[in-house]
Amino acid sequence: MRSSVIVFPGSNCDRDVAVALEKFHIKNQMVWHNDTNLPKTDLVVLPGGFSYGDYLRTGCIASKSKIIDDVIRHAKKGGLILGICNGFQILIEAGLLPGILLRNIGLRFLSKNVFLKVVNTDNQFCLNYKNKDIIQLPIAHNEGNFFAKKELLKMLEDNNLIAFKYCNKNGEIEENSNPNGSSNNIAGVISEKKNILGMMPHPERLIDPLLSGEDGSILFTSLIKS
Amino acid sequence: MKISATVTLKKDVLDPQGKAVNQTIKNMGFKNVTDVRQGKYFEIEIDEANKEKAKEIIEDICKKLLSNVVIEDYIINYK
Amino acid sequence: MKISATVTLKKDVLDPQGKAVNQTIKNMGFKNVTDVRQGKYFEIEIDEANKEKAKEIIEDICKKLLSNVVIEDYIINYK
Amino acid sequence: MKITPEIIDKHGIKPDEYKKIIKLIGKNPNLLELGIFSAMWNEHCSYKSSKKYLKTLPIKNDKVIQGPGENAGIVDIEDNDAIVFKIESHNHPSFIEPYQGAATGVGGILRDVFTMGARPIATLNSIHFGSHLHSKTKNLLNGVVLGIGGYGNCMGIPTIGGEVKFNSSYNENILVNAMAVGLVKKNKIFYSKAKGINQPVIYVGSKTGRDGIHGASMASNKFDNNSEQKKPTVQVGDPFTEKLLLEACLELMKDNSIISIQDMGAAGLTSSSVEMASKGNLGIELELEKVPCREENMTPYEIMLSESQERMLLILNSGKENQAKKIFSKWGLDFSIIGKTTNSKNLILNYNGNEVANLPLSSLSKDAPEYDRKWIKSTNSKKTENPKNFKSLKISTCLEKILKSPNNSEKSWVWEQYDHTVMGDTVQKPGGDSGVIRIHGKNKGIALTVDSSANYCLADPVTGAKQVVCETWRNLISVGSKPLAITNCLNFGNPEKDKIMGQFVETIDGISQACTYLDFPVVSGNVSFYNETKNNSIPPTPTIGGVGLIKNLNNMMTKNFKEPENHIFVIGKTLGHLYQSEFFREIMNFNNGPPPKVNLFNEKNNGLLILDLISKKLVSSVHDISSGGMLIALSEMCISGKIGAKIRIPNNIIGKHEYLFGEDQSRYIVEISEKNKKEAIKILEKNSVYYEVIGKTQKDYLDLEKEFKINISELSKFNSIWFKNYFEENYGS
Ligand SMILES: Nc1ncnc2c1ncn2[C@@H]1O[C@H](COP(=O)(O)OP(=O)(O)O)[C@@H](O)[C@H]1O
Ligand SMILES: [Mg+2]
Repeated sequence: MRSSVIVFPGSNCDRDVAVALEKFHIKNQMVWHNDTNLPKTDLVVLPGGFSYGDYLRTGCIASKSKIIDDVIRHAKKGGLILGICNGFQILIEAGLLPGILLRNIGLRFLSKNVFLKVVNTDNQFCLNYKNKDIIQLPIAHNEGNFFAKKELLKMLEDNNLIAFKYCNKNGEIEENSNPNGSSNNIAGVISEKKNILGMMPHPERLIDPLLSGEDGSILFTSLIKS
Repeated sequence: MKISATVTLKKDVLDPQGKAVNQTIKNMGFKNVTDVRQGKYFEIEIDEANKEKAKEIIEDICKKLLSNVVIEDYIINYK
Repeated sequence: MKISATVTLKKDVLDPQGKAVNQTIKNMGFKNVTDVRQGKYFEIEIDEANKEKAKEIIEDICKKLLSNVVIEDYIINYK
Repeated sequence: MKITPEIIDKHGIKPDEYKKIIKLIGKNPNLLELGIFSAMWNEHCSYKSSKKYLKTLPIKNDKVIQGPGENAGIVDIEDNDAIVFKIESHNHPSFIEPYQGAATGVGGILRDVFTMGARPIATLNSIHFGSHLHSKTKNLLNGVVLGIGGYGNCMGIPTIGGEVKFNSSYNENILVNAMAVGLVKKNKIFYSKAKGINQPVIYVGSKTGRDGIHGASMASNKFDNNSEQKKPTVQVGDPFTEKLLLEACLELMKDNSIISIQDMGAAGLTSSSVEMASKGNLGIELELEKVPCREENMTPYEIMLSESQERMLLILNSGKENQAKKIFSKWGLDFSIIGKTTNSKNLILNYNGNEVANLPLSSLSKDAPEYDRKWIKSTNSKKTENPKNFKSLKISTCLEKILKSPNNSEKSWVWEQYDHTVMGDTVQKPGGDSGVIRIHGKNKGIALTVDSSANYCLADPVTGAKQVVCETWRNLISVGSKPLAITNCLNFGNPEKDKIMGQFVETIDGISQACTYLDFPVVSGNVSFYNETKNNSIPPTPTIGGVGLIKNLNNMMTKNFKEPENHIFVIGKTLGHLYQSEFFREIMNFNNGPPPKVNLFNEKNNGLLILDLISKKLVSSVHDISSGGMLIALSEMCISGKIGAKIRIPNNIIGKHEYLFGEDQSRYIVEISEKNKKEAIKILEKNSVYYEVIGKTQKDYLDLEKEFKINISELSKFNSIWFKNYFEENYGS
């Protein structure tokens, strides 16, 4: 499997995710936002960070980058796209995923481990989560408050397009374990064709027992499962 | 020409910042403030003497960049 | 009564957001935009019929909360 | 323009200093030249009051690659890896504009680190505020934390440690000290010393604006006929540009284009150009109209004194300009050749073809004033007075009160606002005795901590300073690292007062003694004087940042209790020293008396022994005993491990309050399994280290025989509730 991590000015999890991809033997290339064409690739990753300093709206300026046209073409062809944190915000601004990410309800940046329920395992990113549907991953964001109007929420729920929801350690999806105010505790969504995943938590930060867990590894091993 | 634009969240979109500001204002003892919404304000310097043309350009910029039409409205103010 | 206020950075203060927005506008091909400054916009609903009184309250809130006078200016708009 | 005594005064230059200037340069300075002197000769840049004493600090051992005198200090961690680190203050700006002040403080210290070729891998901070009841405190705390997070998070560098303290003596003078740590290859370190004549001098980064043209700006305002607005003296940070600057600099550093590089920090273009040239014993000539400016009609005076952020000065090997320019334009940054090195040994500034300043560099650097200020010995608090009787106070009530106090509450409210896991190498998060960062791609790591003990230092600066160094050492030991070196930020009042100068002199003495004994050299630092308002000075507050090495991360240690039925040992002797303790302060409201004594022999002996136990895998958890004493330390181990403990207080002690809350130094609590007990005791006895076995871990309850039994989740609530409550009254603001 081949991947391309897009580097925007202000991306800062680009290296982290590249390390994770390579750890699971995915052949990765870094791609500069100003390039017009993606190299031959199966997976495009939009990494976390503060592209353009989060100025204007998070992900907005990056979504106007040159490379985005080709990322959209890749999406239309059914190619895989993973957006983590700022990458998720960019996907939304680029119109590849629905909804919007607002300021965290507490108006504070939040960096901590959260429990997540894997709601949909029927996509290339979550295949291996099947037997382990309550996982722990770190979040680190200021604007992760997923907001969707009623109709959209219903559409996402009805079509099973939600990948992860914030939950407590017993897997219960409740208000107290919603760190940022997201509608229906949504932490990650997938596109209708299930080839695009956007998520606020950082799987690439938990791929090593030394870092107190490996729940992130499962996402990467899912990717290479054929 | 200097033109300004304000971008605000649509009515039915949650505004966490405005809400928090409102709460703080109340805590500070200003009891009669009942609602606050927070938006963005832009002052744009444009090198275009024709007012109509300038207006068109700014409209375009508001639509394509400064606001996200899904959740935001914009207003352009000509001085 | 609805009153709005805009808070902007003082003239000589660096405005990183405005700078980035300006650059993006240029990159998008709008060549005649020469400068952008970004500020904050507040729409405040206040339960006070007396215009002068409302004005005073909003002034106070602007000074104490909405702006930091060291680096920012504010303007109150009465509709 | 005529230079009047008033203008000289507004530039902070004393009359005799002005005479010295004329003598050194053989002419009357013009306004620009005066401005340059004012920047270079002020306390902040010249260290004129502190130099004499800083020279006495121990700064070397076989691990030190670079000591004080460069942008940051460097220590060797083997395998061609080295760690670059420094701490710096941003106190005054943070009081005026907490968000921007703190943010630019972080930005500045990061530049000090990456200017040496290092990729920053962690930041820490020590922040001191006034009483939590003071009207400004909440807003300042909120703004400072948002600012530190705002900058560090955007840069993508984990903030993995720090401290937050409250004391009314900081009501009008908060402290914001930021530390940055970077990783560099030993053979790819960059320095600021210029070399070679006719080499191009390059300006890169953000444009120059009228930011932070300090006191001097008032003076210049006067001359401005159409002085419309008061010029801002607070800089606004742009972490996004700094991130680009970081990446661009590191990219350029991959080859050998750069001769020397220096960030523009305090006194901007002035101090950076002067430092580079004078270190290289060369001259430098700049064409100021080539400096990229943000505002129109900026004067040479403003250009030279601006403190705009996110800028760097480079000297390149001539011929490398184009290639370098390509890199900076790729990252969207300004790049301008603004001058060259010369053999004149002068600083020459031209503006549109006219010479506007010409000064011998030596007059700005090596001939700058150096004072031997008057000082008096501190009158150390004696054990004369005693607080009211406390023997009847219930231990459980005291424990609860201390755990709930602002100073002893756990600080996750703060550090959860800092991204502490970005870069994927954080192996020990904030909340432990030290943060630990893995060296990328390897199985070794570094431990990092910052500490201060202003209460002790005020009561007795020498002992207090020794204690802070020892506490840093202990925090590094507790996570299983070998302490390597420190950086220090010395926050004091007005050095022109003999009492304050005395505190400074004695603090340096204390740091020196401890660092010398522990072979724990000082490799970088910063002095911040004049932290006083209306004659109220802050207490002497040396902040120490320490770095330790863990060669094998499998041996890293944590403080959380691991499992029930293990033995709990206290290493080091408990004498029950309560003066200056949290117990006296929080419970008795009593602030007099001397701080606990520091015995450097015990400190070293106990510390090295703990390291030995850790490396032999004989202990399951380790925590040093510091402010609050043994019972607080125990509670913290229970809370973080979600495991209880059953403790028996020995009979033969002075008093249980003294025993449980005393702050005697050089002590640790360790958890040892039944299986390892014998072996551990053998080692302890062989090294004649004092120890006591005080009980065992157990499930769910902290149980102090004959006193109380409390559920760990309740204990945990006590400890975490304060920040939440403090901010909930004012939710989200
Ligand atoms: N308290 C101190 N102990 C040791 N070295 C110090 C101390 N204060 C300053 N220094 C050293 O003096 C030099 C100049 O410091 P400073 O002016 O703060 O650096 P910068 O110019 O990077 O801001 C640095 O090398 C610093 O490490
Ligand atoms: Mg420096």
